[in-house]
Amino acid sequence: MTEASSTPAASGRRPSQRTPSGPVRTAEQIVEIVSDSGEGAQKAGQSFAAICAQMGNGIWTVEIIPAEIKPPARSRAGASGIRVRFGSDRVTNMGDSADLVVAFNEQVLYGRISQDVYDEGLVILLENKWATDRREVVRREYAEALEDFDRRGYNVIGVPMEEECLKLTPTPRLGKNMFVLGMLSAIYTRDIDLALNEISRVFARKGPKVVELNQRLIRAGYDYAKENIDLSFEVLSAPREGKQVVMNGNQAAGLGVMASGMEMVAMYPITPATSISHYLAGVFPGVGGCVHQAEDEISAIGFAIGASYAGKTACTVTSGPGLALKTEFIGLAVMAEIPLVIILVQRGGPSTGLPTKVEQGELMPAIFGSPGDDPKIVFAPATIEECFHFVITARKLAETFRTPVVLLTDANLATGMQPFPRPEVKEEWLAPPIDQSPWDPEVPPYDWDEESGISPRPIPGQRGGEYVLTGLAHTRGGKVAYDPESNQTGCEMRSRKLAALRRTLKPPEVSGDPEGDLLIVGWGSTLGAIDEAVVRARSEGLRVASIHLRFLSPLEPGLDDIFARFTKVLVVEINYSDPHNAPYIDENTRRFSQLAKLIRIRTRYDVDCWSNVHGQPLSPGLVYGEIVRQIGALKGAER
Amino acid sequence: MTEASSTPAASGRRPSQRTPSGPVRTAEQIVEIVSDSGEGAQKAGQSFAAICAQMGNGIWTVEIIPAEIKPPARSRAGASGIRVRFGSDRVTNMGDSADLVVAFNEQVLYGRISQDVYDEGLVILLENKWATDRREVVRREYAEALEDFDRRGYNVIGVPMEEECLKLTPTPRLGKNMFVLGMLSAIYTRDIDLALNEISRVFARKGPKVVELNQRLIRAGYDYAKENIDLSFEVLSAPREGKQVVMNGNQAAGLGVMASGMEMVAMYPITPATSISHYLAGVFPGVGGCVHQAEDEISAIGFAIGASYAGKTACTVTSGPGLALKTEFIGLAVMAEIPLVIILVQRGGPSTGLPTKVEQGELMPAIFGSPGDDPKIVFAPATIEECFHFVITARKLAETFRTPVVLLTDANLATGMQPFPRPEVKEEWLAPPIDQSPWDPEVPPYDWDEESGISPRPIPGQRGGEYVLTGLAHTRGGKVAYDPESNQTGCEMRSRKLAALRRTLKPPEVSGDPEGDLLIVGWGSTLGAIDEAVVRARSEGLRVASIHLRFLSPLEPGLDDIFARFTKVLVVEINYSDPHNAPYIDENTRRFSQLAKLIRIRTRYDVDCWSNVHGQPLSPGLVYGEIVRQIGALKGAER
Amino acid sequence: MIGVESDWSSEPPPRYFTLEDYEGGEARWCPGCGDLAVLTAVKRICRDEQLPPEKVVCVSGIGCSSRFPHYMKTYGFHGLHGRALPVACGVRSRRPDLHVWVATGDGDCCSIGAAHWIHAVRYNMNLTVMLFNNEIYGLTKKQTSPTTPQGFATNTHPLGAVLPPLKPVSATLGFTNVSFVAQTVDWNIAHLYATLKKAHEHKGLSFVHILQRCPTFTPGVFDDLQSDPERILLLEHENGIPIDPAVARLYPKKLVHDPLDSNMARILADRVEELPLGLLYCDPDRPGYEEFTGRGIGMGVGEKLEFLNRELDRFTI
Amino acid sequence: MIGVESDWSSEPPPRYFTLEDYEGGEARWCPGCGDLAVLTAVKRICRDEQLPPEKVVCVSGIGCSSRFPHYMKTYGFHGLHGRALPVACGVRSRRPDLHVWVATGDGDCCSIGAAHWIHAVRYNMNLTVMLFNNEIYGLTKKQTSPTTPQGFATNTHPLGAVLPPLKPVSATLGFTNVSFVAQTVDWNIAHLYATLKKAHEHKGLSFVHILQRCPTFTPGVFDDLQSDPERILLLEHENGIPIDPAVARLYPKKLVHDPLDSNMARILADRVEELPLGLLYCDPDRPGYEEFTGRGIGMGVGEKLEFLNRELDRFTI
Ligand SMILES: Cc1ncc(C[n+]2csc(CCOP(=O)(O)OP(=O)(O)O)c2C)c(N)n1
Ligand SMILES: Cc1ncc(C[n+]2csc(CCOP(=O)(O)OP(=O)(O)O)c2C)c(N)n1
Ligand code: SF4
Ligand code: SF4
Ligand SMILES: [Mg+2]
Ligand SMILES: [Mg+2]
Repeated sequence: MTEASSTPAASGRRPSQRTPSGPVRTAEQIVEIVSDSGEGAQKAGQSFAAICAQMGNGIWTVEIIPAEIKPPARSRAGASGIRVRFGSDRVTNMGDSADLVVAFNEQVLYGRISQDVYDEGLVILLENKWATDRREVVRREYAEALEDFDRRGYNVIGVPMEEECLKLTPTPRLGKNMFVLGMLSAIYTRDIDLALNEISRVFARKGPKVVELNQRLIRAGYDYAKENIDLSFEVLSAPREGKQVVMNGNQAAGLGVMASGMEMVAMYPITPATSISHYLAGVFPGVGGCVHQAEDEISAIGFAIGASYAGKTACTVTSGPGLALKTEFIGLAVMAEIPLVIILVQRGGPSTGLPTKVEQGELMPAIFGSPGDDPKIVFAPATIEECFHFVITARKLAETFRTPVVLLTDANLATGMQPFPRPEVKEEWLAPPIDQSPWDPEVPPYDWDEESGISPRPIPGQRGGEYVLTGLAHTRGGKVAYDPESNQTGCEMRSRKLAALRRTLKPPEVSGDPEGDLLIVGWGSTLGAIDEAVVRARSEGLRVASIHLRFLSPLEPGLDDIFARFTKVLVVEINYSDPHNAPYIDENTRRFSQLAKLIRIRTRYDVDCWSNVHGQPLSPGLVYGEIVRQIGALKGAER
Repeated sequence: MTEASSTPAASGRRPSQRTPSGPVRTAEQIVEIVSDSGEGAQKAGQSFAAICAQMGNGIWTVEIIPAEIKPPARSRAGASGIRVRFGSDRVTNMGDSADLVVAFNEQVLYGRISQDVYDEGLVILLENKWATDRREVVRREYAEALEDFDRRGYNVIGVPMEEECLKLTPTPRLGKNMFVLGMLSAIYTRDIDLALNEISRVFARKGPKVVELNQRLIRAGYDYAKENIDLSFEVLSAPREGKQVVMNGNQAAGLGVMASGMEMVAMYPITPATSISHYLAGVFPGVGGCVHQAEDEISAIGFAIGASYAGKTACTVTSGPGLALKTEFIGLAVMAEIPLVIILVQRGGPSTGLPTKVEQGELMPAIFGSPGDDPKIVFAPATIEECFHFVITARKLAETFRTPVVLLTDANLATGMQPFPRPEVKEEWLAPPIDQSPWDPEVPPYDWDEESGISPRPIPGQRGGEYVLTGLAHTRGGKVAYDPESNQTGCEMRSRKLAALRRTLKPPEVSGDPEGDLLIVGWGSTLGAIDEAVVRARSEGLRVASIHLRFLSPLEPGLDDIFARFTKVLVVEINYSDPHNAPYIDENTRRFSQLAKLIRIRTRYDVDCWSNVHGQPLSPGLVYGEIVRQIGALKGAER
Repeated sequence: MIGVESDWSSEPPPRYFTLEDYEGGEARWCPGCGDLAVLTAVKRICRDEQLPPEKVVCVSGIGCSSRFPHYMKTYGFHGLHGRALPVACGVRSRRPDLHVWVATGDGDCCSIGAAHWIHAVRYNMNLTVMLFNNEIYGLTKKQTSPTTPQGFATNTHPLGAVLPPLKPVSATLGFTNVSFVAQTVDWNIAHLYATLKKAHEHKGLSFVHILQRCPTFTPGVFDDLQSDPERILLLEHENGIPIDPAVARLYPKKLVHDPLDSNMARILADRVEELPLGLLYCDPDRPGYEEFTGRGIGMGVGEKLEFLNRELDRFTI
Repeated sequence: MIGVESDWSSEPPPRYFTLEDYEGGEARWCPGCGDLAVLTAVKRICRDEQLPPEKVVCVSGIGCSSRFPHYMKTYGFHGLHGRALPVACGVRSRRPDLHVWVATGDGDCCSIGAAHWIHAVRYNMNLTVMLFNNEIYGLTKKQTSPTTPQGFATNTHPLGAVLPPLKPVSATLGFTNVSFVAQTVDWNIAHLYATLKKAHEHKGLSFVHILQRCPTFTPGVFDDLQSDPERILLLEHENGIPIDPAVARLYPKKLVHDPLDSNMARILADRVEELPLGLLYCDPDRPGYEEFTGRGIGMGVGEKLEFLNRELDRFTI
């Protein structure tokens, strides 16, 4: 990742220079499309991102999702849309403030402004029909907003989107998004044919008429922008090796499920995990698999456990509240050593919390949620690509270690889109048919290896292997036992599996200075933002580095050694920690963020933490700011 | 507790001296009655303990519970009964090996032998009818056992219990236990009238005929022992101030519920919590309260939360698997700030585990189980007396801090009986009728105090206070809000309550050397065993002390200062930690016990831990052994 | 009807509540969503019955329909998915003075909350339970619900729901101690109002199955019921839902059905050709669990202290 | 009946199974506990049907009755309280070759597991579900179950259970897609055997309600049913449970009942004067969910790889 240090994208405000005779060349751009819900902003943005990716740019998308299904029109809480960050180099996160926003009305912009994602200099392409709306209140709101935007230093360019679309369709509300796609294609000198193709692919099922209309709308937008908007940028692309795919994290996880050879996903709908099953519901039969929507989360994991017990290692997908309900069954799976994959797409908590927003708040409950000792494997992908590959690993770990494996992704990875090298599917990933050959009756059902705690398992249908799985304390022979030694032995054997797995893990790679003032420790979806911030800080001479953990249980080895090389260790994550300066809060009372707790248990290093529960993906700018602040404090500067 | 150091009870093997003309005077005795289940051993033992308490002795009882409802007769797994430890001084735990056992058959003794609770020198009063059983196999088993017991150094005294009882009743199986009570009364020079009274009280409801028969059985046993058994002990009692009550922890908690003014306990049956509700079901109406048995644990806590929301702060009682199911609702109660008392009687885990046995394995899930940040109050009584008083505190804390409060007891406290000063019930404990006076509509439903996070709450019926409670992120005004600041603020306010509470807590008291080599840190039901072990070790010159934590969340203050005064800090608890010497386990991989984790998070002290998952209450002897080993290791002796 | 509840402190001047007194936050359902009609009906009933807003509690789970409490200016409890009923029962357990309305969706009640559904019906506490059946998971965007028509394509079953839909009314009629089961539709406002009013008046748990339109995710599933009056069977009885003349005119098919006839109720509930509208079953004499949970509510402190001391004496040595 | 299952590898010499081949650990129920009779019946059916022990899976929850799997020498899954049915459905989902027996108690099935009960019945997967109804919580020692008779004193209701008992058969008959509901008693071994055998043969979820004696905690609750043959109504039909002549002699009251008649089934189930014994309802043609969950089980690796590559192509830029 260190190459990134030489790219301009990494150094904060992106320099751009207008070539005398053409578009401004720039290393990257952050574009948003924001509308009322149901106006298709997301679709337009996804297509735009796909086109950028096809042209060889790095991309990252973030969906802007309102809480209601159909919030009232022109409401701040109703902002619906998408952010697309694209650049010459690989793009790994949502970036900081946007460069350009296309807005279908002025009110939804306030929804975004309250999230603090816009800065002075922002360009806004704004539907201007509101200026002449027949409702006085609307006209006034619009006028007031324009004044306010001006004060904020935004450059507003009014665009008669609806008026233009009306020339082609009587229902412009449904076509505007394509018009916008056309405009953006023009402004960012995209290949219009790519746009037209993309759209014919997307609407293929709706028939040629629909495709044609949408293509005409794209062209209209394209032409309009060329003629009327004096903005033109070029984001060159770096040459790229091999084939790439582009998808979001939930699609990647869904593909991973299929490629892992699992045949059963049992789930209960819950945002932001559900779209994994939406995706799978359509395609899973293609590999002979099945999505079971259960009556609740408890039943879903029970069903998956039943299938796993019967030899068909299964998967369940959920998020916070669902995890809470699965707690008891997860304990059973640990105790009775049932392989199982749990994909946990974290969302904002506690309780129903912020259902559509991001948080990394399910780490502690995933590891420590079940009563009694419940050692299980917990790991977390940090990129879209890892969302795919880690599922395959999860299945393998689950079966090798005969245990549930929790994969922690989050709302940011779930909906973020990014290109990555097209995976080469391996036949060995697809598990062979389950073993039904006779089992040596002399071998007990829990034939624990003394060193690793690992044991093979009999599968129903295997003659000679008949045993009764139970969640009660049991012996090596699978028999219920209440004596002190049996329970102690069982607990030790299950715990030993984590130590055995840990031995196979490598210490995390240090990204940035091999030693220095500050080490940032992160996990999960924050990888891109942290890396970018570190690169930027280093380019300014700060001695900072980062490590990014994948395995959380067991925790990756080698942390002490790495920590020892830095003056200070700072955990950065998206979950709650007490701020330093609050009333009654001091170093003795401060409640730490979740990874910080884990690390303190393991290393007793005095790690500090910096986190928030804003429900937003981390931006590199925020992390950069904290790096500067922390190193400043270390250097004795103002705190 | 330091006075205990001067009593012989605290110094391990108890000295006893036979006065020339009478019973042997001894500071304490450990007696067990062991039988097949259904033979009434527990009832006899409880009565015996009550009599001892009435005579001014300190007592502690431990129930011996088989896993099956009615295990087969004469089976090792079927051992059912009770241990009674009684002494001149206060008795705080089950002690080490027994002094005398009354056994209804020889097989059940093996159930106890496997738990490692007997030593050489044990006296066994054994039903001897098996010697002449008509089944050859029984006769052989009996003879073999006698030989074996002899090899083990036990002194067996055969007693024709059934034969003697047959003289009085045609169903001796139901009367033997009273005969045993009589024998024990004789051997331990108990006041026979106390026994007769106790039994007439216990059987009062069954009518005078039953009482009379049982009294005759007691007399028969008494007379038999006087004539035939050459054992006579006297356990003098220390003078005691004021009235005392004697009960087990679940009864104490149930009484606490009533005395706290709570009117509703919603529960679902689960061992070992259920007996709280059994007790309450009978008496709760006496204070106008109600036990609601719900259809499951989720519904139980939901019901309690509904009652709490409506102003009647309620309680739910459960154990491990039930806690797992309540996880989601606990998160809601934290998020929406609903006062609620959760009594968690911990049992052996993980999963269904060891349902009737003790473990302190629900600490981490109680604190960290719910997704997102869920600061709640968690504290643990360490004595039967505290089981009573802490419930009253719990209700108060729940309402003051507007939050769920978890009270962690365990299977050891649940069934252990101990005398303590009769509480003086205070009118102020019984909450006043709920406030239904108008609410100032200007005051929002979450009017957080900036310093403490505390806010008053409107209760349905209060005019002007109408608000909608929600588990979604919300503002001070109770309105759903998805913006970054609202969620951050809500989380901070809820977290602040813990810091505010912590300020009111005192550092734990150090029991033993104020500074020295080893500090033991414990919590919950292990208090008595740890204290006794420390006293014994100190009496042998070891520089050891202990602290015993009540508040786990927030953790009690002042730990660093105390730790600094000792060379080593060792957490002792009953839950899982990796043993030091297992394959692949080293200081980097070792998984710590639960309180050790909490302390490492808080203090980063290199605390060691010593724990097991034997499902047994800690014995002072085991703790003592570990103290010796640890201090030996510190002194460079063999490890 | 203006009146003062006996448990409401009668302060002068007597309060008169208008619809506005029950207006909570602006309703945020999709245009055309049937939830709005139910909200309006409940507000009207509160007004017509002059229920003091502070004495009304709306309890819900999670779902589009469960946003209901936010739009009332009364007390409300927007809890967990599937768990409206336990909370509502708990609220009533010691507060017989509160009027409790429960809003629950077909997923909320019949899927994740199904155990509570059975048992709350059996507890028969005084609640008005409104099952908003839009035959889909609305809030999470179109997954199959237990009541989704077989073959209807959803995001989790793109080739169509696999199983025949669960019938909430048929199932409820099989639960022990059921005391009130009615069926109505969001689009007939008069019938909806009359049904909910009757339900509110019923002492015990009144279960009202409301067919609720979701134009966003199940557009058209009720089209034939809306367009063809022959598909509706209007239940009439003196103990049934009072029928507005306009409603009577609208639906030609009518049946006199005695709500005490549970057997006929089940036959009607299973009917596929027509949808029976009205009160299928009502037994006002079923035992209510509040009799049990509410005992001793008013007990005085003195009595409690005395009992506690007696109880402690029992343990005293 | 000796036979080789088509999915069982036919290795020579053919195996013949005796009762001992199904004998698991020594049963640890109380003397006189009705669970033992059911265990014996199931073992006999396995033997008579010559089910290879490795192809049999007994799934249970937690409770006395849920110890069932431990006493069979087959595969077994003694899981969580209330959760036998989800696990059993999962086992069947991709393993149509396994014979799955489910043992569940009245608390396990009708209280904590009630949501799964409704939905498993609707999924109608090929399971034999045995509800052991002893009208009490046995394992945890005498707490009220939903089926405890009203007024019966338990440890949680020392003054007697408060509510009328839930009727498992009546409720089940109201669940959508129910395909087999029978009722029998532990003390009539012939009828018990015949009922479980019929249930095992049924393709789909067969729900067998077994009145089960618990001499320890509910002694006597079935006394009148045991002592007074007039309290039993024996259901007869050519599609019903085959009736042993001895059983026929025992019970004078008989009724010819067509198991396809769901309406009559519900009337019978509600009957209080007599207990209907036999097959109340059976529709062999209800759709089974395994049709859906089992699709593609045998798909080859090549086909899968090809599909995966096609799918990746769709995302390739
Ligand atoms: C424990 C839990 N599981 C899942 C969800 C996600 N969820 C929210 S609402 C809902 C279903 C809503 O459907 P329904 O109950 O029919 O209500 P509707 O939206 O249709 O009114 C689901 C699955 C959740 N919030 N909590
Ligand atoms: C989640 C959970 N809650 C409660 C329990 C305790 N528990 C075990 S069995 C049981 C009830 C048993 O009654 P039933 O299902 O009727 O079976 P029976 O023992 O009567 O055969 C209960 C409440 C548990 N093991 N797990
Ligand atoms: S999605 Fe359906 S149920 Fe939800 S608000 Fe919109 S129309 Fe109503
Ligand atoms: S308690 Fe009852 S159900 Fe349980 S084993 Fe004993 S007799 Fe059987
Ligand atoms: Mg719905
Ligand atoms: Mg039972």
